[in-house]
Formats: sequence, C-alpha cells, structure tokens
Amino acid sequence: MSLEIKIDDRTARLKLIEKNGNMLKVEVDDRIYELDCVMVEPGVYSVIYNNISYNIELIEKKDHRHYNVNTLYNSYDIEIIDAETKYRKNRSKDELDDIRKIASPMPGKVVKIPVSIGDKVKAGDTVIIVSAMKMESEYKVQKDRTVKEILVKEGDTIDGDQTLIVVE
Amino acid sequence: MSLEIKIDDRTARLKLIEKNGNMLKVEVDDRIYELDCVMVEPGVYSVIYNNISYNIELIEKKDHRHYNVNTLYNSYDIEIIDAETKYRKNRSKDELDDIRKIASPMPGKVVKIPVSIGDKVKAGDTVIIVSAMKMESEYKVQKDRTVKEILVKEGDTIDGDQTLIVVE
Amino acid sequence: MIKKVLIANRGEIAIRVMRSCREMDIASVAVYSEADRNSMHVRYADEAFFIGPSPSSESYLNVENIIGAAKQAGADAIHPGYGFLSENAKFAERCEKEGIIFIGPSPFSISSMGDKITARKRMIKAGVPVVPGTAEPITDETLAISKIEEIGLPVMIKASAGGGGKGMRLVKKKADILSSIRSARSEAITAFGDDAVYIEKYIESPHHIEFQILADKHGNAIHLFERECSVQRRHQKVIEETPSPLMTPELRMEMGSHAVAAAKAAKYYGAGTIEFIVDDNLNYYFLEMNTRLQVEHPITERVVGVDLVKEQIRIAEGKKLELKQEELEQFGHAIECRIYAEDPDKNFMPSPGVIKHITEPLGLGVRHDGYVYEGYEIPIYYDPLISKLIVWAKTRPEAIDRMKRALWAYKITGIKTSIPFLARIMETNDFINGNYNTHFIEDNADFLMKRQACGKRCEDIALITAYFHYKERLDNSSGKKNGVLDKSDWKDFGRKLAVKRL
Amino acid sequence: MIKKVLIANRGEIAIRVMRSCREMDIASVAVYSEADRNSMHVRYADEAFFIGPSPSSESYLNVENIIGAAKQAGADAIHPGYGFLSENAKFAERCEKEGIIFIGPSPFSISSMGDKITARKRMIKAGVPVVPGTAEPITDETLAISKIEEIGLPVMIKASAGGGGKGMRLVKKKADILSSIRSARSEAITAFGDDAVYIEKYIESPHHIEFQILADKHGNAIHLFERECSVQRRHQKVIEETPSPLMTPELRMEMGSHAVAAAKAAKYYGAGTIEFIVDDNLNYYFLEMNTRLQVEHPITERVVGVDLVKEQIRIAEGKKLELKQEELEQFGHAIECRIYAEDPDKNFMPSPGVIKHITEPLGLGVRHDGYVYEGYEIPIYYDPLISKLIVWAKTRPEAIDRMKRALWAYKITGIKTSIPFLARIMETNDFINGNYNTHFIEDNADFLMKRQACGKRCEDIALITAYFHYKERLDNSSGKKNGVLDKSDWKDFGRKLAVKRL
Repeated sequence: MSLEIKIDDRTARLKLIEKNGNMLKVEVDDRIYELDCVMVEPGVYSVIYNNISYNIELIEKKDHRHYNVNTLYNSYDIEIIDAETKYRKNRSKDELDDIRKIASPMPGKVVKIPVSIGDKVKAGDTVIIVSAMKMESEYKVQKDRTVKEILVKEGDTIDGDQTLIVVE
Repeated sequence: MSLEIKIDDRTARLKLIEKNGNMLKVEVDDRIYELDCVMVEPGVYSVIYNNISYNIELIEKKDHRHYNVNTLYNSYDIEIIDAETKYRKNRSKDELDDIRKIASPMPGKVVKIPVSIGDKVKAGDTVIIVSAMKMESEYKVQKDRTVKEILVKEGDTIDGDQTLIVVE
Repeated sequence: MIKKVLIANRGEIAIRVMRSCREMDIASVAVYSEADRNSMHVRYADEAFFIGPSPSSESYLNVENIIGAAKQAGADAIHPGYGFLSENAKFAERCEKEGIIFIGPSPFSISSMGDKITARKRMIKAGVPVVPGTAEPITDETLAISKIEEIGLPVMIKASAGGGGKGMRLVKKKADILSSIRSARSEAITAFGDDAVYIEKYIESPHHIEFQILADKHGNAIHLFERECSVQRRHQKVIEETPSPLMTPELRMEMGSHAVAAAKAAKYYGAGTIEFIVDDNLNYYFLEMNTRLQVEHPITERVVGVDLVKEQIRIAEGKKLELKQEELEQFGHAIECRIYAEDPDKNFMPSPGVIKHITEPLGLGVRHDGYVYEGYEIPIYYDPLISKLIVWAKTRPEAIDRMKRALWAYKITGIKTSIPFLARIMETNDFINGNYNTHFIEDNADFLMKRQACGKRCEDIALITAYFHYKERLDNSSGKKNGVLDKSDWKDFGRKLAVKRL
Repeated sequence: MIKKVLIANRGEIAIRVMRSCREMDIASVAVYSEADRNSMHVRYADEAFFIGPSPSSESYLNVENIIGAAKQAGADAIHPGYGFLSENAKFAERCEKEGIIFIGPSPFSISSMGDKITARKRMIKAGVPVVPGTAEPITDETLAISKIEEIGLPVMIKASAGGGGKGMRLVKKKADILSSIRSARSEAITAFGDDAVYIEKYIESPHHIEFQILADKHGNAIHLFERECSVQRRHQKVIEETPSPLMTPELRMEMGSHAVAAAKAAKYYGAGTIEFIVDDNLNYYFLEMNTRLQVEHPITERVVGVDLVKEQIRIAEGKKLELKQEELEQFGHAIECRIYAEDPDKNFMPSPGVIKHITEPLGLGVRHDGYVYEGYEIPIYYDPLISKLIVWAKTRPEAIDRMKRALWAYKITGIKTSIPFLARIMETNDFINGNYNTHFIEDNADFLMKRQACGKRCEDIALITAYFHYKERLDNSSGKKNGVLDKSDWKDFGRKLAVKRL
C-alpha cells in the first residue's frame, strides 16, 4: 500500500511495509523507518525510532485526511492524499487557483462589513473586519472582485475557517 | 417523572420538575432544588446551587445506572433504580443475600489459590491471594462453602471486580 | 477581619487571588459572564454569581451587577485583580459608599496617580526624578529652542493636545531643532487645532524597571525591590525578571527609596508599582504608577518570599505592615514568561479556541499560574493571556536553563501559543547576556522569528504518525477501539521486542 | 564531563532526574519495562530502551539489560534514583567495571553503610552516638542482666538471629527482666535455633529526624540541615517537613556535625542521608545511612535553595563542592505529602487503575512532582507513589494552610488516593502544634479516620448530578452529543438567567 502525504509544501510518498500492532515499518520516499508508535493520550503520540523518543501531537482538522501535527517547536499541516482526494483534486484544479471564499483563521466576532452584495471591490480592499481578544483583523481581496454572497452580519460570532463572504 | 436513587445505604426519591438545558428543578425527598449543572470536563461537573459552587466528579461503573461520585472529601456509590433494575432486583432478591462470587476490588496478580474445585472450605478460610503494588490481600469465605468454580489461575493478571472464584 | 471576598475578575488572576483567600480561610465569591460559566475561577470559588453577557463592558466592567452580587453574597471586600475595574477610582469610591472594602488604594490615590500630569507634578514635589522636559505647554518658538538647549539633545517634541503619534518629532541634531519645532506645530494645528507643544528628553535605549511597593494605612511604606520588564512587544510586557541584570546595589537602594517616597507622596496604601525608565548610564526617571497588583508580581513573591495578595488583604483590613525594609532581601533569581493564545508565526494573531490537550511543566523551581484545562474553550472576548510560567533558581543562568526546560515541557494543542517564541528568546544572546532594553524584540527580530528546523527525519516521523493515526482510524471504523491499543496487542509487542533485542 | 545519563528508574523520580539533566544540557536515556511503554518517563526522555517484562525483577532490577542499554546508548553515567538498584553495591561496582559513572557513592560506601552492624561500629568509632546497647550477641543470662542495668530501662531484647518480631521483648519494669530474657531466648531457639540476644535501649517516643549530606571526591562534606520524618504509617514515611518543629539551633549544629562526621567515616561521596532517632529529651542516636537520594529530598531543595540532583551529577563528574557550610541557611518552611494510589477507607489497600481525570494543584509556593496523566493506567507491578506535593511558606502555620489549599485543589478520579487522609493530618492538633513522634498516626487514628461529613444537602447534590448525567446519557442516545451542552443551549441559559436575576 502506498500513498502521497503532503507536509506543508513537501509531498512525500509513503509505503507501508509491515504493521504489527504499534510496530510499524514504512518507507518514506527512499528511507525505511522501523518505529514504535503509541497513542498515549487522545491526540498525543509517543514514537520511539532508533531508541530516540519523540512526542508528536496531532489534531484532526476538517476530516480524517487533514491534520495539524506538532513536533517540539514546529507545527505542520499534513494532508493524506488518498484515491478520493486525488479524484476531487483533479476535478477542481482550476477552481482552486484563487481565493474566492473569505474566511478568518481565528474565531471571533464580526465588527464591520463595509461592502454589500453586488459591490465591485478593488484588489486590497477590506471586505470584513473581525475582532478577537481585543485585536481587530481586516480581510482583503487579492484581486478586483465582485461581492457575491455575505453569509454573516455585523455582531455575529464566527468560528475559525468559516466562510464569511464569497466573491467572484 | 420520579425514581429512586440509592446513595450508599440511603435511598432517596427524586422527581424531575423541570429541565431547561443545564438548569434543573428537582425534588429530592421533600426538598426542592433549583440548580445549574454543567459537565465541564469528561466526568467533572460544576454545579451552582443557591450561588454555592460545587465540584462533583463522577465515574460510570458497570452501566449507566451505577456511578462512583466524589464530592470534596467524600466518595459515594450511587445507583439509579429505574424500572428495569426494580424488576431484576425483585427476581434475584434471595440469591443476593450472600456473597457467592469472590472478587478483588483492585486489579492485580493472582499469587496463590490454596483450594481446588470441590473443596469444602470453612468460614474464614482463604480461597485466593491477590497481589498489587507489592501488597498481598487474602480473600476469605464468610460461611462454610464448597468451591464450585475457579476462573483464574496463579500468575494471572486480573481486573478489579472480576469474578475469581465461585462458591456455593 | 475580612471573612468573604468577591473577586471582580476572571482567568488566572481570579484563581491566584482565591488561592490566597483559601489559605487565609476567607470564602471567595466568583463572578462570571455568559462566556465564563465553564471557567476555572467559577469552579475554584466557594460561591459564584452570574453578572451579565460576555462582552466585558456588560459584565466584568458592570459596576451595578458586581456590587449587586457582592451585597447578595454578603462579601466584606472586593478584590479587583488587574485590568477591568482595578484602577477605576469611581468603582473604589462606590465600594466605599456601599460599605464594602476595596482591596486596593483609596479613590484619591487612584485618581491622582492615574492622571499622568498630576502624577508628574506630585513626583517632582516629592523629589522623584521625572523625564526632563517642560512642565507647561509652549507656544513660543524662542522659548522652545531655549528649553531644548536646556534639556539637551536628543529630545521629543509632542503636541500637547496630541495622541496617536501626530505632531510628534524626534530631534537628534542641533541643525534640525527649528525645522522640527515648526513641522510639529503645523501638524498639531492641522490635527488638533492647537499648536502648543511639550518638550521631553528622549531616552535612547530605555530600560523599563519597576519597583514593587507595599504601604499600610498607618503611613508605613516599603519596597520589595525591582522587576526588569524591558522585553516588550508593542509596549506589552512579554518576559520579566528580578533582579534586573542592569541593577547595582547602590542604584537599587536609591531607586527603592524614591519608589517609597513616590508612594508616600500619593498617600498610598496597598500594593503598587512605580515604573521607571532607565537609560544606559543608569539615569532613571519616574514613568507612572500602577495602583494595583501587576501581572508580573509572582517573580517578586518568589525572590523576596512574600505572598503579595495576602499582604493586600491584611492592609485592607487595616493591619500594620509586618515586613520591615531592613529585613527584606532578594534570594536567587526569578523569570516570568507570559503565555498567550496567539500565533507568533502569523504576526501574533490571537488564537482563541478549544484546548485539546495540555501538559503543564512542573518540578523544582517552577510555578505555573494558569486557568485553562483540557476541553476548555478560550473565549474570544477577553485578554489572550493563558498562563504565567515563573521559574526560580539560585543564579540567572540557571534560571534561564530552567525556563528553557519548563517551556520545553509545556504542551498545549488546539490553539497556537507564544511558547515557541518565548523559547527562542531564552536562546538569544542579548537576553542570555542580560544586555537588552525595550528595543530587544525589534533588534532581534530575525533571530526570534527563525524557527529551529525540525529536520527531514523529524518531518518524516510527523508524517508517519499522521499516517498511523489515519490508518488506525480507518481500521477502527471496522471494529477496534479508537487507536489506543488493547492489552493483547501490547503483550505481543513486548515479547517481540524482548526476542529481538535482549 | 557527563553528556548523557541513563536513568535506571521509573515514575516521578525518573522524571525529576531528567529535569535536572535537561537543565544541564545532558541527554537523558529512559529504560522501560513492558508495563511502562506509556509511562511519562519514556516520553520525557531523549532516548528510551526496552529492558524487559513488567515485574521489576526482570526489568528495573535486571543489571545485564540496564548495562546493555547504557552501552548501546553510549551513556557516560547511570543515575539509579531511589529504590531498585540505588543501594546495590554490586551494581555500582559493575558500572565502574564497564567504565560507566555510577551517580552515587562508591561500592565500598554502599556496602559498608548498608550492613547495620558494620555501620554501627563505624559510627561508634567516628564518635557518632548510636542507640545504647550490646555490641556483641549475649548467651549468658547474668551478663544480660548486668548489661540491662548498665543501659537502663526500658530496653528491647532482640534475638540476634532474629527478624519479624520473633524473639523480641520490650522490658519496662525491673521485675520483668529475668522472665523477658528467658522467654526471648526460648522463642529465639525455637524460631532460629540460636538463643543469643542483643540488648538495646528502647526509645519511647521516638522522632525520626534525618540530615541531608553532600560530599565530594576531594574529602569535602557538608550537611543541608534536617528533615523531620516522624509521620509514618507502618514504618513508611507519609509526610516530611523541614525545619523540624523539635529542633533547636544548638541541636541542629551538633547533629549536623555528627552527620558530616558519619559521612566522612564512610569515605562517602555523593548525596546521602544520615537517619537519627531522637527522644523527647533531645537525645539522638544514629539509626542508619541511606546512600542515595531520598524520596523527600525536595523539601531540603526548597528551603536551602539547591538542586540536589545537579549536585549529585557534579560530584560524579569529580568536581569540588561549591557550596560552603557557613553560607547555607534554611529559609522558610517546607512540607511534603506523599500521594499514594491507595484507599484510606479500606485499610490503605493499593488502588492501581486508569486515571480518568486529574487536576494538579498549582500556584505560589507549590511544587508538584508526579508522573501520571489523564488516561494513564497505573500498573500493578510497582510502588503506589503517584506524586509528591511540596509546599513552601515563610512560616510553618502558613505552610500548613498552603498544603491544605493544595490538597483541596488536587483532584484525581479513577483510582483512590491518600489525599483525604493527608488533608485530615493537616487538621490534627498534634500536627498543627508540631507535637508529634512516630506514634502520631496510631495515636490519632480515630480522628484521622473520621471523614468530614458532606451533609445531606451535599449528598443530595451528588445524587442529582448522577441523575442529570444518567438523564443526559439517555437523551443523548437519541440524538445529542455526550452531555456537553452545545452553544445554543448555553445561550438560552445565559438569557434566562439575565432576565431572572439582573
């Protein structure tokens, strides 16, 4: 069994050679690893490889293919590219080459929406201001766009990564 | 809705008057309580009653009717006696009036079983010795009995409350 | 005697105050907003009162609701913590009127030290050095020039009606004096309709050093030495330590007595902090007074060996200070790191959210004052401070080693925190050498923002772990439990290894 | 210079040693048995080696496997912690032979202080007081009587081949001397085939007080004052404190110099403890020496301000002690409580199992050295010690208040612990007054075993909570999530309260 895994900008090929309980033998690109991988707390793994002890923390994001993974002082976004993902990726390739959905990576409160549906906005224009923990963040469009949908209103509490405004 | 709840040796009658999310109005015996009950961590409740803040910890035992509940320095065994429990209790009343199953409340390792199936043992005789954390505990019969079943063997690792020996 | 205290605050400071109350056998009353029903301070307190919706303006700043809760609870006193109503003279006054002890200074002290100009005048009168500058606004160009010559370059020209950097000019060279005065004044009149300016000495490499003071209601005042707070980001303290690496015993004694003089001049009682700005030549100037407990008070507690909250409560009860200046000393070295819910890789954007997992650093010389727990959702409404990590050691280098160890062992997932950034500061030469001022973070930005590479092997292990989790999850949906191995798997593993290696 | 240390231990002490290694920039190597793959020390270490099955005889006491791991890891040194191989002279010797530094005393010191009779003789030679008694076994009745008269009543007669209480007689009255000798001897010959007896002074209300010592390889030795360890249950220490409430400055100086003399007599280097037995009249006698780090070492660390593990490592490296006796002092008061996985309500039966939930006590003056975490299963194979709670305060009464607060805030579910029992000790008059000896727990058994009643209201709230959980669980099986309210529920509640109360 072999699949691709994306870690930040790098895409690695992983091949499972053997799995025996928590003992794993895998090939990553051209290197072979034999390691002992145990989930000791929810989302916390103790990995022993060549007698080196690693602590890896892992949070599942939108589905079981997307993770945020922390090593000691680093944090990675990891995506498992299985057959289903590949199919979807091919199909939506050209749709994905620009950001059309405006979202805030942090949860917060909508402070201001200075645009209305149908407005034409210029590259760099702010379309929404979100506040969290007393800090305000402005979200701008990257190119000249038209506001198509506004999914929240001022004063709303929003989640992280929730789509707020759609432009085209 | 009304049911009986056993807390250690006391049996109380509880009647739910109103429930609105985490706000609860109940009658326990003759006293009425209005309180705010929130599970803040798995098994940990924050209860506010008359503005007094209580921390209650609760562990589910063999099923959803049996709990071990801790208040500040006290620990209670609580049993919710619903219709099903009542039915079973009535049926098995006479079976329950003596301990026929020998179990250890703590997990551990079986050190010695000085009896065999069919042995007649006297009240106070030791039938099994269990060790945990370097301390040994002897389990004895309360009355003259015959050893009917031995479910473990010396050296076995056992769980807490697992039946080890059955006598009759 | 105070028997019940309402804590008009939330987060780590509410719990910190309650801990001292509990040790003094004083009942504690929590107040909470809508967002805070699940907060630890509600669970830690003996009593808890709901005081309003999540925004602090409607709850933690809502004087009526807080006073109402205090009266309903029968609290003798209110501890305001820091922030919120802690430096609000009107609130202190209101408490007084309602017969509730405000655990803090008098309304008079709060308001007179809260206003910078009044405070400055009071300090000059008390003989405490202030930043050299003009006491009154200047509208005359010639007078401005002569004042600048009197103060000596560099100076800062500030619009007296000003704010937000408008109408401000830094003058370093003599040749620029006239043009700077003119441009500052012209900008000021456009912006504020007033061209009057102040002139102040500009401190080039300022150190921010503050002195902790305690004063009782009987006129006794002492200081508990300094705290070095120059590691700042956008004027927010990030790391504090005591003793200050800059300090000499003589300077400490002198600044300490000025701090006490400042407190006496404000007829102060309670715990307070005198902030000074210190230049590289060890000239120091009064900056402002904080009329409350500071976030960074624990480093003083550790090195001097006092519980400042208990002292606050005793002072509020009208007791005389038992601590004597001559008996106090600094023992060893303490450092505090503030752990914020923010993403250092994304311009320190706040990072509220649910704490998925937390491992707190413990052991010798580590104090951890926090309030979050696994499963807790950090609300979006309040300050991003999660906790404070305070270490102590006999020497400064050992304290730095200990802080590194504690930061290494401190794990939080679910949100981003400032931990990696703080760990990086501990490895910065200027910090290690104690050679820093308030420009430290700016000056070391490149080093601080570069992250230690995890290396290809470590990356590979991260991705293998993610793959393992993914696979276990798929396998489990067809039978097994959630990724945690059961006992039989485990035994197999044990035997296998035993055969292989021993 | 030591660059890598293998820690031949598990649990809290393994982590405690690794913390100091990390601060010294020394790599740490964990070893683990089958039961310990998930243990915190494996996660905390830089490297981890499997050393065998769960029973300690096959893993943590398995010299071959531990030495094998050390060689494979390339460790310069082994730290044995306490227990397991820490006082095993053969293991120390083996390390020496393999060229691995044993972080502890020489094999010679271990074996000569490990044997009680050799140690006693050595102490007599060094002028350290020992419990008065006969040095050689006695088989002559007349000689026994004259010895007893020489020593003075009360005395203990002990079978010289004895053990387990057999052949032991306590003699309090003169009239009982002869009959006691006879019955002891007759019991001894039946039990052991040898009727020789020893006679020792019986200390009626003994205090167990020990002195921490440090000695380097250059002949320098110091003591770090005493620890009071008289709160014991079945000869196991439960609570320790320093300074001892019994101690006077003069006695401390005298006992301290005897402790140093004892260390020098044993040609000792490393950290060690001299245990004394002290009677109510402050007569003290050497009891034994522990040639390792003690469980209760943190109270000394806190009050004296040293890191004993770092000192051990430096001594092992051959460095000279930098600490000077005359510069050391005790600052404030520290108390340690040992938290065991045991059920005080069921005769302290061990209580291994899975930790469902844990809240650790934190804040000012609290140190917590533990190793368990949520979801961890405490194995059945090892000591039931979960953690050590150490508090410090300026005075003893404040330290007791702080310990009460910390015990109150310390919550563990899933297993039973000694926490309620320890909390009860903090409320016992004899403890509060510092008026206790090793009979303390026995003497106060009735008070200690009585639990504070929770009251009917509190009982009701417990059962309502159980009912709420039961109901939520039933309701959730038909739709909702696991008992935690979702946001919309929460908002309803907030509004409802707001209307009701404000």
